[in-house]
Amino acid sequence: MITTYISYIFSLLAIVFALSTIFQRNPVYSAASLIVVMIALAVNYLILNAEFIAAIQVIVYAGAIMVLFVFVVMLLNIKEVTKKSEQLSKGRLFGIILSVLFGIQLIVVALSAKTIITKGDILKYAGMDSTRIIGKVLFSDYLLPFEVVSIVLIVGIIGAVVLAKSKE
Amino acid sequence: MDFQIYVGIILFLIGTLGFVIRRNIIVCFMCIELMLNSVNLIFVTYSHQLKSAIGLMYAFIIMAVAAAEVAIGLAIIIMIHRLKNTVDMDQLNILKG
Amino acid sequence: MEQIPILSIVTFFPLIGVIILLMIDRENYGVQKGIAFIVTLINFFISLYVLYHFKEDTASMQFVESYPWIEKLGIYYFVGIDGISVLLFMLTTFLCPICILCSWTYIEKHVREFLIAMLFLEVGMLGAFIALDLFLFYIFWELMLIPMYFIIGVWGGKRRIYAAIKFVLYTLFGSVLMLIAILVLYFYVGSKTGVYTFNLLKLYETLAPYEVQVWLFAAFALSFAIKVPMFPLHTWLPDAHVEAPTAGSVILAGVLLKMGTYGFIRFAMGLFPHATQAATPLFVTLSIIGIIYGALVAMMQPDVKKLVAYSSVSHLGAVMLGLFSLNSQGIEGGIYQMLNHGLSTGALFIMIGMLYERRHTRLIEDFGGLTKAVPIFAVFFMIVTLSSIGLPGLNGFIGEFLIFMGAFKANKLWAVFAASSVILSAAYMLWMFQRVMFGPITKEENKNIKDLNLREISLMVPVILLFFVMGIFPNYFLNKMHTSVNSFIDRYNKSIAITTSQLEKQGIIKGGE
Amino acid sequence: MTELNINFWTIAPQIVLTIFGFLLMLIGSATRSKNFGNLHLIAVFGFLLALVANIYTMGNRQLGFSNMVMVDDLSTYFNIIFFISGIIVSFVSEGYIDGKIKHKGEYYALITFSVLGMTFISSSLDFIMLFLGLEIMSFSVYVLAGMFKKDIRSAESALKYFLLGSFSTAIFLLGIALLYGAFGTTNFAYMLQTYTKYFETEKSINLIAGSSLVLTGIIFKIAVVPFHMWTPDVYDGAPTSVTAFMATAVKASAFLMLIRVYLIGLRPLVFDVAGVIAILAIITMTVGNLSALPQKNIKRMLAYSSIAHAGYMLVGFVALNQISLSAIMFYLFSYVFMNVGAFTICSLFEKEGVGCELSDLSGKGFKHPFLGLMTVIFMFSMAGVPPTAGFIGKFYIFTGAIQSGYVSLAIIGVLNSAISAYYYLRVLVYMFFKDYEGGVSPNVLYPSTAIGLVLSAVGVLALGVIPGFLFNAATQAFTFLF
Amino acid sequence: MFNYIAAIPLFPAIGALINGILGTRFPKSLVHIIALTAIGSSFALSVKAFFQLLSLPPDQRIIEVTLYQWMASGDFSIDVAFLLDPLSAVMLLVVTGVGFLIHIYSTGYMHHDPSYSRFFTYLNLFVFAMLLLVMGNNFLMMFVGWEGVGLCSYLLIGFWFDDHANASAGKKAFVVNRVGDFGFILGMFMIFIIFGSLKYSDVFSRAESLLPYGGIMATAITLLLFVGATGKSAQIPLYVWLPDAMAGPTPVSALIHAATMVTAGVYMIARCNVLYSLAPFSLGVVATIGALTAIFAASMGLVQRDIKKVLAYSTISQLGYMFLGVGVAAYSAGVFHLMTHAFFKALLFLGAGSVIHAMGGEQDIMNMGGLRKHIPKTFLTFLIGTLAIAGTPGLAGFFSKDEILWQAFSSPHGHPLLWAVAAVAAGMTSFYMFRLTFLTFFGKERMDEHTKHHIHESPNSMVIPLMILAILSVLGGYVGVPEALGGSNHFHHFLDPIIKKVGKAEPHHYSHALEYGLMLTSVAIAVVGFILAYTMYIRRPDLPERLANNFQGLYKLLFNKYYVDEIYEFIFVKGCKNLGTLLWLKFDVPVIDGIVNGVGKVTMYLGENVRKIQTGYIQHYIVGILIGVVVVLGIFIF
Repeated sequence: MITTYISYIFSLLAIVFALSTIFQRNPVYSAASLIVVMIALAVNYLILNAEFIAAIQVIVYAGAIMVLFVFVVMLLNIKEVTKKSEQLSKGRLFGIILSVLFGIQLIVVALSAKTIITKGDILKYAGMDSTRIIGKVLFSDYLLPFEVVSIVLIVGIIGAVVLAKSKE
Repeated sequence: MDFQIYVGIILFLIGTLGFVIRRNIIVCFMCIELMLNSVNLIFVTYSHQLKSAIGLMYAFIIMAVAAAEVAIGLAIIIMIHRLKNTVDMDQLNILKG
Repeated sequence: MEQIPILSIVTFFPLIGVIILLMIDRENYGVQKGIAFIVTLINFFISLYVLYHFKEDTASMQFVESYPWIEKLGIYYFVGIDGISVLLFMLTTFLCPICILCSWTYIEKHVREFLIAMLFLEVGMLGAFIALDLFLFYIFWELMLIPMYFIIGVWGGKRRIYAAIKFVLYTLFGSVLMLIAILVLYFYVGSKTGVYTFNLLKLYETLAPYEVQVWLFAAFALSFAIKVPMFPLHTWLPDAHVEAPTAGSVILAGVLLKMGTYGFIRFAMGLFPHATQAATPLFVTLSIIGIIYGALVAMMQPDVKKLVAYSSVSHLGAVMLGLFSLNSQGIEGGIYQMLNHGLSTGALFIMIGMLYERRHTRLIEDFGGLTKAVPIFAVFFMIVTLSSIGLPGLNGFIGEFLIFMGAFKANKLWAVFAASSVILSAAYMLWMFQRVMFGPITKEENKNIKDLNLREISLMVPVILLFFVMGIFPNYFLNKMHTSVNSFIDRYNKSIAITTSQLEKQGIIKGGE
Repeated sequence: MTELNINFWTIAPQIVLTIFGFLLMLIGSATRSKNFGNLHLIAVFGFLLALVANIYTMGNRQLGFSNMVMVDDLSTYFNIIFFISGIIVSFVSEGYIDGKIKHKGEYYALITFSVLGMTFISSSLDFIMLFLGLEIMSFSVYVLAGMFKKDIRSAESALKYFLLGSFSTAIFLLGIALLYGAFGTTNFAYMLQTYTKYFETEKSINLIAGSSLVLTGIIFKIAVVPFHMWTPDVYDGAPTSVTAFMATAVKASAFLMLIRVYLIGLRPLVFDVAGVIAILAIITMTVGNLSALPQKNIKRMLAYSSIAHAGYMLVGFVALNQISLSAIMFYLFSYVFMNVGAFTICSLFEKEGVGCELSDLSGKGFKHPFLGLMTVIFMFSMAGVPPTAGFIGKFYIFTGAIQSGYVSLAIIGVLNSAISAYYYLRVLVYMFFKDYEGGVSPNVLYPSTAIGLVLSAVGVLALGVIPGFLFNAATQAFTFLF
Repeated sequence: MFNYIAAIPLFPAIGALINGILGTRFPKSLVHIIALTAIGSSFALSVKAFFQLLSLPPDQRIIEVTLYQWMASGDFSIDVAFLLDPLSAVMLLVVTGVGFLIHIYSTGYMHHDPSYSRFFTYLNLFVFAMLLLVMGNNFLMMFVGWEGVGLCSYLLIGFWFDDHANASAGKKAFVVNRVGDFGFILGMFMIFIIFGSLKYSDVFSRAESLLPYGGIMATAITLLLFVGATGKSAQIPLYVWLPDAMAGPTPVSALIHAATMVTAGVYMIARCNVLYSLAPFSLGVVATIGALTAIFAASMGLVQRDIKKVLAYSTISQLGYMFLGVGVAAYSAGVFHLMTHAFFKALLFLGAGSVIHAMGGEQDIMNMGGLRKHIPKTFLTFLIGTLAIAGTPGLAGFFSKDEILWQAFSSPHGHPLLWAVAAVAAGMTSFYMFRLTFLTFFGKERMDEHTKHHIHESPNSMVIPLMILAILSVLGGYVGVPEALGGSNHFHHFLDPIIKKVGKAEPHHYSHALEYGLMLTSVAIAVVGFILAYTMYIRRPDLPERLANNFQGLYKLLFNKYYVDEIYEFIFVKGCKNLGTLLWLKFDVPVIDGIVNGVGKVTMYLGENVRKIQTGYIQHYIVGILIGVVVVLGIFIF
């Protein structure tokens, strides 16, 4: 039961900091809030028996990716722009309404969704913990995606190099 | 049904909302990360619920992809900043009409 | 017996000219023109083979060629010719060398490109007349647009761009709907018979029910009516004619407009007899309005070319009236009038072009008393004018007479209204002629314009001769049509009988009254 | 499933492309200072090899990598589209990017990787592969769009594409997540089985919501209205050769996704989807055409027109019969030729940083007859006038639509195509009808660009005159559905 | 086998062809040799044909020559074929005979004209067309000739096209004729619908069985054909072109607008006598129109000042007589008058031409006077013509006119009122013809000195035809001396075979005494006319002016031809032009083309607005995507 409460707490934390992310004036604070969200999610992953995911969530996401964000924010020395134009705020208002509508739809979906299948393939790996399972699956059924991810990363690297390189 | 699904959806919604209201490109980009995270949460939750490993695979791969995405995205932002000295989205409307 | 694919040879022969032209030095205009002329002339002579070997006693398609093209959809390269199309086919091959001759000096820039466009145009036009596969027909039908678009747009007058775009878009709007109708018919017939085909002759055999026919007919008719052009879809024509260079106008009036009327008889009316019957009042009304309206508007035009353009509206209205009379006089008269209009209006445009080359104006008020300065021109112009107003002994009369007779047979009132065009056409043409050619020479520039040179005379003479031949010995031409037209009418009547009985069965029409 | 089911033949073209991608990067960086001018040939060679490999795998349906990939006629034919697009784009790129982009090796590598991503999409039998292929392709194109680093338009284009693309990817992923929740799997084959097992009577809302979110992700790539708004800006700002690539190969892959997802994985839902797409198709082609009408910038005009073309192709999807689906494939094929050609023409007349205005073309048609002729061919093909591939493509599409009884859709389609004729022909108006006023002469026509143009033109005309073989092949590819 | 009859029209055609193509290169003598040979041969052959016909028994006097099938379509077919029967033989003789004389005359009259060859081309062409008209064996051939003569008339009226007035007159003639042709062609169609053929023999032989007497079809056919006749023969309401047609060279006026072409309508009605006899109502219309035209035109002729105009109105008036004749079913009387009229009216016109020639182109009779001393031969022949037309007993005009008057009175279709109108018209004729003669040849010489100095008698080539015609005008009547005057009326008997007696109306039987009485009355009226003219123009030359002043309104009305031209101009010409302008500028351009262009503009406008959505702001695009997502999702889940 305690896990449930922890889960609640961290979920709430995630939501609060998510809101903080989008409402912070300073991008650095936003980034920091996002890190909190990610860590809170990592806790949830733990509770959902996904230890490995929780780990890389912290390492890759909260660690590497967000650091990159903060680094760029600092590098560019970005300050929040305050100027506002009338036309845009109308557009934004419309956008807000729409995203709320979208959210309502999603929540309706989630509320009325019924999970029919309860016996997934995980049963094949009965007794293993999730990390092992991930390892098993990743190098059997998900071998090709796993390899292909490397190409995604290569493309990312090329992109970063090509675009961000300032002097030829 | 695990409640984390709702959390995921709310986070996704917040990401969307953030993208809509913020003009700072980097913050918007963060919102996208937030959305990806929320999707990850949903995947993991479903994986837990369905006793299926596939959700975990997705979470894993999405993270990798997100990393690449961040690399490219930040590079583009740097490029923009270098050319325009701003990260305000509203300043970027040369292309229109 | 394996016969030579003469129709394809004639149709695609101009492409040889295109290839030769592409290999020639860009600046060598004389040789280019010569080649184009010779190619089209040879093509005309080759096409005489078709005329010579054409059998008058059969209504079936002749010189048929059929090769699978897109078998999956039942599309064939299927061509053939019958009494309805053979003369139009010949008209095309006849007019093309003349057009090239008449643009000998008119076209000053991009000569080679112009000639290539003309040759392509010939391919498109010939193809459209021989195509018996709906898809193939549509291809050629659209194919004609491209060179014509360029001919108007590149070598045209001041408002050429507007005119060219208007021409293409207007035509395109009509034809795309026809494409849909073709497809609907294709699937309808396919689902009925199990044979999916675009073969016109096969499609003739299966009649769609009345409700389907009406829509399909509407789509076909819209497309063709724009091309004809029927009132009130005619406004592209004056613009296109006025702006097009002489050869363009000649081809436009001579052949392209005939595509519309030809399309009506071959496709719209042939495929959808019952809808034709139902639509007859509408089309006849529009034709008659067109006849009178075109004439009245033509009368007041300040620009000779525009005048002739509106007169085309009037003439083509008569053709349509003939076709919709749906008796042999009307239809044969209609076809005959297509030829006449092609020749006489074509000749009018040629002559106006000659004037334009000399004076760089087409406004009637800029002329006057030209007969004194250019007597030979005057004679030709007079004959052409007379042919256009349907003087007996010249070609125009035969067509008009048969049309009015056919119309009279169908409904007396139609003929009464339509025949009023004999008065109006005389009025506007002769008035124009008077203002251009008669009276004192008021403008200094008109005094010294040159009379026709040998080239111009030699290009007019065959046309003029043909006027007389067609006026005095029309039977030679009419004989070629009889069997086909009669079989068309037979089929039409039979189909009407069939569909009527079907409808009676369904209780849509009450029979026995 | 303990035994690994690995079938390397199923990813043979991908392997070739990966190798060539790296090779291009290596050679590119090695020769950067020497301004090596034949990288595009290497790329072309790579694509040709991949094409050979692809054709080699043609034939029976093959599964590989634990049902992650499936190679069938559909995928191989679509791969051919991608490769041809890659080849022609590579040909025409060299002249365009020469001197403007230093990272030529990366440029070609990215195109290669992008095509690689597409090939993964085409042979994917699992959402994960689809997603990865999509991301490889998208990331490459994001970068390619921003390759003109000095050009703010290029940068803006890249940013817009990137942000909006990522946003839609997120939605796409959410959709996959929901589907996963419904099915417990993301493999198309298993999804079908599960569906017949559980959802035949009552569709789960997860399933429906997931499929619609996936749909939005896909039609974002297709640029369906209202998801189209990135298209004109991105196409306009990106380097023109990249735009050509985006408008053809990327669009083709998006259609492929649509077909793959909704005709295999979510097949039972396809009729619902088609109903929605019918409406979207109408809006898409109309908005695309209407917006293209007043454009003065050719590139932008072509961008809008590509939206309209997507609308026509969607009609083919709506009709959902063998003819109409084959028609989509045929259309995409012909679209590769004519659109790459058109964008290349545009690139040749482009002024740096401004793009290609209609007025720049005044009288150029006769001044530069080769380009003029090419423009004529491409524009008429785009407008759908015979005897070009564009016409045949539209013909097939509408044939299919009518076969399924969507006459009104077909009518709207053809009327739209008539509207579109206006702006296509306006290009010719400027090129041929206006008088030559001097002005900027076109950029140097590299031999490779000329080859690319000729290839495109030949493709357009060949498909226009003898469309049968390709159409037969296309129908062949869809036989599995019927 | 080629029959020589077919050669009759062919000769002029060949003549026209040769002169037309090569005439400008030929010397003038060669030109007229060709033209004269052509028409001369025609004339010779016509005479031969006439005698061949005479040699046959009366009921077999029909020779048909078919050349080839002209056109065929469905159940319609028509041949190019010629018919020689008494009626066409008479017409042949008149056309080729008078035509030949006028050709000769023209060699003198047109000698100085630069367009000499053109003139003869047209003349030959005209004869060709006229011969087709009279020789065709079917309605269509007649129509071909009908239109052909119209064309030649057009060309010849506008012969001196330098002046717009001439060209306009030609155009007017053609267009007005076309109005008539419009009726004619419809009449033909109706005939075809009923008879299935346009051949005379088919139509006339079956007319009685297919058309009920007095039925609507017969009436419609005949009235429609009569519309054609009113155009060609210048009857009310389509007579307006003929006075203007005087713009052409005078020989043309003589040949076309007096002797031959304008009588085509009479010929046509005579030819279709069976049909007309079946339609008594139409006959009534024809007769009434004829009588009205006769008096109406005559009244206009009273005050004209142009020598040719007077003759033109006289022609109209005389044509009215002819129609009156045929309108009371006295077909042979009509044709008889046609023939005699051809002689004396040709004579008068040629005489007038001679006067004009002598006066150097002056046509206003107020500027003439006293010419009899200068050009005596012309004067003499002109006087004979005047006497003939005025109906002086013993001359040609007397017999034919009186026959018509008598028939108008006595025929079953006649009416005393018709007779009275015609008799008054005869008086007017007498008046204005003598007025003309007196003003031209008598009294003071009112021309200026320069003209006077140049007055000379015309060359022989002009005078000889005058003389021949004068002789014919004197003697021509004797072929048809009525029985009442002791003649045997050869002419009527000759024409009898072609005139079928149909209908129920029995002819009244009047005594010869009544006939004499009427004859005397009409002569008396003519004499009154003469005396009036003599009084006014010889004895009291100031009288006309005073009269004109006293009755200014009437005078002006007459002088301006009842303003009919103006009314027509206003209603038809202006009406058409205004309608045309209206349709063009107020309908075609703004409405029809406006809609077309409007569609384009609206589309463009939509495009301009749709593209405004594309603001360039990323967040707007996101909104777009969100709209899409929400809508798609909404559609699916609800």
